[in-house]
Amino acid sequence: MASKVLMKGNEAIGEAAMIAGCRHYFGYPITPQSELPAYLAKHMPKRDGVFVQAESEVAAINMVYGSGGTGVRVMTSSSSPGISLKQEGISYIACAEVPCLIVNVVRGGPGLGNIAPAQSDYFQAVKGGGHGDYKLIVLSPSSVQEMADFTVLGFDLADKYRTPVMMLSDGYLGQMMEPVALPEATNIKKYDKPWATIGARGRGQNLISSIHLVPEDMEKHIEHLYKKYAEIEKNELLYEEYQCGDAEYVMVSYGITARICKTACVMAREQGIKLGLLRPKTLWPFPKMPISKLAQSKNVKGFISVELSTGQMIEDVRLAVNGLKPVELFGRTGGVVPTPNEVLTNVKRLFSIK
Amino acid sequence: MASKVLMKGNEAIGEAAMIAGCRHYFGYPITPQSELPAYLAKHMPKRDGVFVQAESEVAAINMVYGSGGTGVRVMTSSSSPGISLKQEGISYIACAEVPCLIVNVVRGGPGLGNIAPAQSDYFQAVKGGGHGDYKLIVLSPSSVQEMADFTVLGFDLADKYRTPVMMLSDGYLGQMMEPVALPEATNIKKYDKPWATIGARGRGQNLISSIHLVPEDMEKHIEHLYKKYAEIEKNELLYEEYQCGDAEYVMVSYGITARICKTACVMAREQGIKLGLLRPKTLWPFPKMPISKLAQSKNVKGFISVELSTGQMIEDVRLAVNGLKPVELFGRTGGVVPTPNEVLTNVKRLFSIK
Amino acid sequence: MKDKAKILEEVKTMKKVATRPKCLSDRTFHYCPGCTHGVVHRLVAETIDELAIQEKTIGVAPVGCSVFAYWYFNTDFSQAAHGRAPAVATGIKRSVPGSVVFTYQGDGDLAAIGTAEIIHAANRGEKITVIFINNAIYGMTGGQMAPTSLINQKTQTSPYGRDSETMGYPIRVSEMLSGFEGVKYLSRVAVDTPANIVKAKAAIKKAFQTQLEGKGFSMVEVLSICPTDWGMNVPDSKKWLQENMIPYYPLKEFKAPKAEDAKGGE
Amino acid sequence: MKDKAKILEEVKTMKKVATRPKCLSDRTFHYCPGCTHGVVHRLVAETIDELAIQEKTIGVAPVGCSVFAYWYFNTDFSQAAHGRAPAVATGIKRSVPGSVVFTYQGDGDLAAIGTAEIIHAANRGEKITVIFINNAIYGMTGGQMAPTSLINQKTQTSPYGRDSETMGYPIRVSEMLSGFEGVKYLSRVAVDTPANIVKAKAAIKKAFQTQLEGKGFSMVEVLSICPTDWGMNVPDSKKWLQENMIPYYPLKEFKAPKAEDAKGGE
Amino acid sequence: MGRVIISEETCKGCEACVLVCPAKILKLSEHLNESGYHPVSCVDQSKCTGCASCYRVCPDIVFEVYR
Amino acid sequence: MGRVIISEETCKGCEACVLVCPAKILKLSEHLNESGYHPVSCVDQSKCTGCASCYRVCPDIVFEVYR
Amino acid sequence: MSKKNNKFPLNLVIAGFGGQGVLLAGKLIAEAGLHEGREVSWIPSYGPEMRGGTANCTVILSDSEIGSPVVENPDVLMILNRPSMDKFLPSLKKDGICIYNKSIIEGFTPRSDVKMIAIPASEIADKIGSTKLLNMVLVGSFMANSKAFSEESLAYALKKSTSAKHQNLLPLNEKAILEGAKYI
Amino acid sequence: MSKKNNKFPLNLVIAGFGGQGVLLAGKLIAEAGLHEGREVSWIPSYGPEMRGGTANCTVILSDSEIGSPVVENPDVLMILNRPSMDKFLPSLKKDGICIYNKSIIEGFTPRSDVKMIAIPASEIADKIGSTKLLNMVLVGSFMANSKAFSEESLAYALKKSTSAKHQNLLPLNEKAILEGAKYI
Ligand SMILES: Cc1ncc(C[n+]2csc(CCOP(=O)(O)OP(=O)(O)O)c2C)c(N)n1
Ligand SMILES: Cc1ncc(C[n+]2csc(CCOP(=O)(O)OP(=O)(O)O)c2C)c(N)n1
Ligand code: SF4
Ligand code: SF4
Ligand code: SF4
Ligand code: SF4
Repeated sequence: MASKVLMKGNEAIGEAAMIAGCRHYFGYPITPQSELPAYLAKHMPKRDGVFVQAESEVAAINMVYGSGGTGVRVMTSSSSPGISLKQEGISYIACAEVPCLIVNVVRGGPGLGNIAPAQSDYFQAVKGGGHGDYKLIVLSPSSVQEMADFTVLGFDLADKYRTPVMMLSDGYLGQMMEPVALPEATNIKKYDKPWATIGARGRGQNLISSIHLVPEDMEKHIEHLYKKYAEIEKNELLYEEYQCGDAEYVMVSYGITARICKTACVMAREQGIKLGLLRPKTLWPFPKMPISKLAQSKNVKGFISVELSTGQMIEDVRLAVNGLKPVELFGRTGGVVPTPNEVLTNVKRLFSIK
Repeated sequence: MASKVLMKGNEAIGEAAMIAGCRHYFGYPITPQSELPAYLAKHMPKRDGVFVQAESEVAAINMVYGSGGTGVRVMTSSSSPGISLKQEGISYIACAEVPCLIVNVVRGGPGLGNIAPAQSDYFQAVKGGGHGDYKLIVLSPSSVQEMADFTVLGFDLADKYRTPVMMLSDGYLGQMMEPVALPEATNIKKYDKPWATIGARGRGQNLISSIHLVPEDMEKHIEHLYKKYAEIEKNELLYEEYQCGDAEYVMVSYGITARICKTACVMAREQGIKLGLLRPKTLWPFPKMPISKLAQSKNVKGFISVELSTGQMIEDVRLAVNGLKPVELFGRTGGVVPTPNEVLTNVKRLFSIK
Repeated sequence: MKDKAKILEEVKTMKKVATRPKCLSDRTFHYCPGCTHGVVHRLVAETIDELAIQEKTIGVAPVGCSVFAYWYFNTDFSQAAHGRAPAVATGIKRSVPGSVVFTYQGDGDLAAIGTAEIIHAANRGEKITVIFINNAIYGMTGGQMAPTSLINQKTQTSPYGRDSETMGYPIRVSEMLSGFEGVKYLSRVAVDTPANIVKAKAAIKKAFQTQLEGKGFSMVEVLSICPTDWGMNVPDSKKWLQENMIPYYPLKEFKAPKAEDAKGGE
Repeated sequence: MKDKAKILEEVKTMKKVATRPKCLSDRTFHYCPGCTHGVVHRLVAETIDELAIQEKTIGVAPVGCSVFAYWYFNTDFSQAAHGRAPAVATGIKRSVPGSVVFTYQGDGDLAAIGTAEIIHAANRGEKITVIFINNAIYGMTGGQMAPTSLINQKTQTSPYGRDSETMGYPIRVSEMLSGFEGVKYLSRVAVDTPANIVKAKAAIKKAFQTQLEGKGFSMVEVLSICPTDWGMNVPDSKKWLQENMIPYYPLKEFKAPKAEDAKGGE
Repeated sequence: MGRVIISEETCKGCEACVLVCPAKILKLSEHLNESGYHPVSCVDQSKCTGCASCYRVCPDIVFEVYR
Repeated sequence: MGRVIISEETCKGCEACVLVCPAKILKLSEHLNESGYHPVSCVDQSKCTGCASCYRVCPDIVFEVYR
Repeated sequence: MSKKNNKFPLNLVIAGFGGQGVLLAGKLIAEAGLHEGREVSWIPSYGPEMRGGTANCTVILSDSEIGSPVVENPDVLMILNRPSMDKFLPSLKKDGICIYNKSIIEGFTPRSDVKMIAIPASEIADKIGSTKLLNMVLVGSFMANSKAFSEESLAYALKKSTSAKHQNLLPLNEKAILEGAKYI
Repeated sequence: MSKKNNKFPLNLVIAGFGGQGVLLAGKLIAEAGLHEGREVSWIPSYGPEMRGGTANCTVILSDSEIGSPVVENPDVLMILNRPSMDKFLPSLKKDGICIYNKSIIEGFTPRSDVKMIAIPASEIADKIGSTKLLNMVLVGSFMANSKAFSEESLAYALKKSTSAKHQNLLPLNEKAILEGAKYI
């Protein structure tokens, strides 16, 4: 194991991206992700990479569309308002099957909001903030280590399925420092991309496009996409269960919040409360079956979705639980982050646990 | 009753908007909604109104933000890719509580897709395509008449709650012609807007803003928004039940698709199948309770969400049914519109009805 | 029929002086009768043939009547979002530096929604070639006002004519871009007459050559007609172009590598 | 303390020649030490006072260090999305034609993400006034390269200095906008010295007057310093502005209503 | 001395070529092609100069010109 | 003949005024204000010309100038 | 309100190239139907190109609320070009009517279980004065065959749909309609 | 790996104006902790303005996996200005330590159930050569009071966090640390 280095989450993404072979970044400044472009602006040139500060988020995502279409590993990053601006481009990218990594270091919204950590872009990432029928693979790291690991994973999944991947992080994970064991460059997979638009070079035309004028053709293409999505759901689900074995109450929580919940779990056990945590690492695909299984278990009396929003992921939890057990929400929003104690207190309140 | 005129849906919106007192339109051309700006470009000047073709959808939605902030009735319209571009602006507008009407004449997506009718922007409209915690009131007309009526309703709700309203239409409704009884100008309500930024005129500063730097302040503001949303859910739900009284199978369907389902209902009855239809007229608030009630009824054996997508509204149907009865999907996508016969055939297939 | 056979016999001994460029597919253009998109397609294709760059060219067409350009050009292609072709082209060129990348954009596309993208690609001196079709209107969406529509021009969204007081003035894009140092070739041409078409071809070729030589950004603005949305027949359209567009949008070579070496452009 | 009392006594018989404008609130600016946003705020406020338009003025501040401008100006305000102030101002002005609307935008805001909005507002001749703070950097987000950053300038995103080959050239916004007919007043000033500040004030006043007279679009580009993100103290910052920015961005009145009547601008 | 080969089915009858032919030998036909247009035809090939003006202005590459 | 009233607590010690005062009577104080800056002070009001240069360059409107 | 019953709902599809007046023909029929107090709906479908592409529209005339404005098997077809014939003829209801422009539609296999009405519409239109009148010829035939509305209602619809400055063309249009009405 | 046990997890909040070096102080402590093999986390929080606003960070040093990086009741506070004192002092754990810069913090009510360590840090820093060394003085005191890591580890962290061209400033920094370490 390589020795650990103390890094900010944003920087860990940058370093891991380069290790994963990414040499193309297109982005536009916004807090709280600015350390990522700053890191890449500094290090890309040393590795013959391309760092372009685009004129806007809209331009950046369309540069990614062009670049990813040539088969190189490419990424962009932004934070909430900037990600909203990218929605048209993301919809195009999903439709045209351009592999790429899109990082959202989520901040408090709606509107300009603030620069504190939030998880209120869940719907946008998971249900589709852009128009039309499509899905993104959505990865949710919960430590600086995972910021690095999921970056590598993201590029891999993007190439494997020819699909855009979003990393849904937040202001805390982006800005905090923790020790990281950087991924090994030798473990990086490479993929053939015979579809890339790099000049025809004697073969027939390659085309990156999202127009299908005849509805039946469009439907066929969407069916193709959804077959791929079904594969991804089957193969790529990631989640972690913590103290769920005998749990009477299960929190579902991701990202920075899951860490707070973990501490709350420990505190709960000290008080004799059987509290567990299910942490999705992939938000799409969502751990529907694992939650459904827990819902069917006799121990479990109820679920609590703990999120930094007014309640977004809770809909997916409810869909998974499907009425078998009560599902409650503990959410803080607008950039407010609860303490472990506050989480526990609210779990107890919601289920009248003494 | 005024005599009916044959109009396109897009034109009906335009005429109704002017009747509702709207004198400000900011938009950018896109098929299949172009008849609306063309209509307004022609008629606004005659009524001393302002028609501005903006340089882009992004500019248009921000003009709406400025204009609506002054208290005038203002609207914009676009179609799927253009609505994606407006997501940042919509999030700002929701946060800053700017009343306005946003029309999405949905077309086949994702990507550039095509210009045929679709309902695949449901998630974007109802869950929030923009960043952060917010809601839009989402109206779903199902005839040219309702295109007119819901335009008036939309302006009213926007002013009443100081909130953006989206009309989620589709390529068929926008382009089709039907006879319309235009709304009466005398029935239009007016609202005081002491918060409008029209120059201080001796009072203190008015401010239209969406920044709340301190997370606790932001959270308080979001709570304020959600209290308002709760009011809206209580007061403004609209839906129609058709042959649901004794129905064994209930289709949930909106917009143009609901009309096709209605014909399918009639055909079903002819075959002795007790098929009913629940048609949401407001997609947010969603008719959760009515569906839940039907789910609890002994007659009802199952639900079918019929939509022009790979399945978006079905999640809200499932959340309402909450596991009590099976919920199936019949969806066509990419601009393909099913015939009534096809709907019926698939309902029978999904529930093995002979 | 007999005639045809005779001619086919006669030409066997003659030299073919003009025929479909190799770089174009056999597909019939979907454009309206008389629409000059077809002419410009042909000029670009001839250029690609003559420079022998078909195998390393990647075209980028955003939305507009020419969104299906990829049906016609036998090169790799990327279909871009409305207005964003210069950004997409930037992404491509930065990833495949040895390639030749061109965008093919309408005036609604380039001068309205895509304003920021064209300006910044030009300013960065991206080594791409932009073919900019100025037909003073939005074609594909059925004839709305473009930033380049002339004063008093009637369109779907300026039914009483473009009024400078509320809708502003027609934007002279080439003049606006000529000030940027990253722009190395820039020319405005028209495709109304055979003579102008010959000049247009020369300009397009110079633009591609500028890219091939790695100099910087190159663009050709092509004054074009849209008979359908102008509501005129083809002869009238050409006359309208000559009498109204050319006076406001003078034909001119704004910048060329040679001149630039000497003086830094105009 | 004793001193202070004495002075307070002495000034009772004197004339107050310079004091906080009425249009500004009492709140202390949140800007960094030496940041000239404060100076420009004051100049705008003085102008509003002198023209007696406080009660009909609506300010628009997009994101940037000055996003909280509404804390300071005792006028109605709208806080706009990044880059979109000219669109927001258009919406306001078209809805309240009798009002005075100004935007206050940084160079990242106006010259990058907001390129299309500023160009089209200018071209439409929107009757608004734009205060454009050119400090050659993104301030609020911690010092990234702006379109106006100078060649070789080191920033967070050009750590080895701005390289024209890959990042393009600093954009001269006023020069670019001066060609638009809708633009009626346009000037570039600096706020480095008392003399230049006096000139800046005059320009800002003319810009507002242009709007009041209903002539069209007006803008003042203000060369400013950002000591924090430039990583310099205030004296060095002013020197840097004088030695590097002014030569590239010459101070100049590009357009003024009078001149325009005679000759149509420069 | 020239000859033109006209691909009737691709012609959209826009008259651009008719307008510019210096020999004035191009005319729209009476009959319609499959797309419903009156296609152009050359009424006197012997007068063709092979100048290729028709080829140049034709948006649909209807002509092949020989000299 | 002038006088300046300095609002110490709003001063951020940027020295802009010190730089431009023609009478050279402005200096940063030794002590810190509540915001942690060394505020400017006028060391000799009798030399003040009342030119208001300090007022002009001060971003924080620390000065009131009398004449 | 004249109710000619059992003819309704009457579902019609009109198809041809863009620019042939397909959409206007449908609109006239819908207006005429509305004038007689019917529920009507008109729904277009066309490609992105303004001309040269295909365009079609569906018109429903009904005595009761119209559910689906989309029709699988129309009662009547009005076909203006060859590709549309290939595309729509198979969908026509048994015993339905297919009115078509035989001037440019040739070489297809007609159906024997429907009524095929071949009209040299382009020629007729040219003769009256303009190829553009083609659609009116077919509308005339539709009126005569379907008896869905009276001549007066159609005349009213035509007048209403014609802009002030083109009112002088009304007689030519009416002539074309009457010529077409001869084909039953 | 030296484990000084039961001291850990140690939760620290550092707060002051932006520009006072709050974040760097925290980073040094985290690096020093990492150097001794601890799990560490560092999390900042600041306003939009670069200077003049408030900035604070939370550092955790622990012997096991760190769950929540957010801390409600820190074990140690390091306070650089008056507003931060008002904001954070109430949150300090009973028997915790509050190290603060008394040079500019006056007139607040100290708590009696915690250890208050008042340091004339600005003066000390000025004396050593630069007001900027203020944060180092406090870090020194933290080291001495918490015994969370050795002097060597801190020196290592300092060296690692100092860019090549500022290595010459190391001695001054170390001096400030040692001065601060006198306050226990
Ligand atoms: C985001 C977005 N907005 C609007 C449209 C609709 N649209 C398609 S093409 C076009 C403009 C066409 O005009 P122009 O660029 O001048 O090209 P032309 O068709 O005239 O060749 C528009 C507005 C779209 N496809 N996407
Ligand atoms: C859509 C969006 N993108 C990015 C940002 C982040 N952002 C805030 S201000 C700013 C630029 C600030 O620079 P400038 O406009 O030059 O103003 P200054 O701060 O220098 O006064 C940026 C990129 C944002 N808030 N919204
Ligand atoms: S609409 Fe205009 S630009 Fe488009 S193909 Fe037709 S004539 Fe050409
Ligand atoms: S080549 Fe010249 S002369 Fe011959 S047909 Fe064409 S235009 Fe006429
Ligand atoms: S008014 Fe002039 S002389 Fe007096 S302190 Fe200010 S700058 Fe100095
Ligand atoms: S210019 Fe203002 S803030 Fe700066 S030192 Fe002088 S008084 Fe203080």
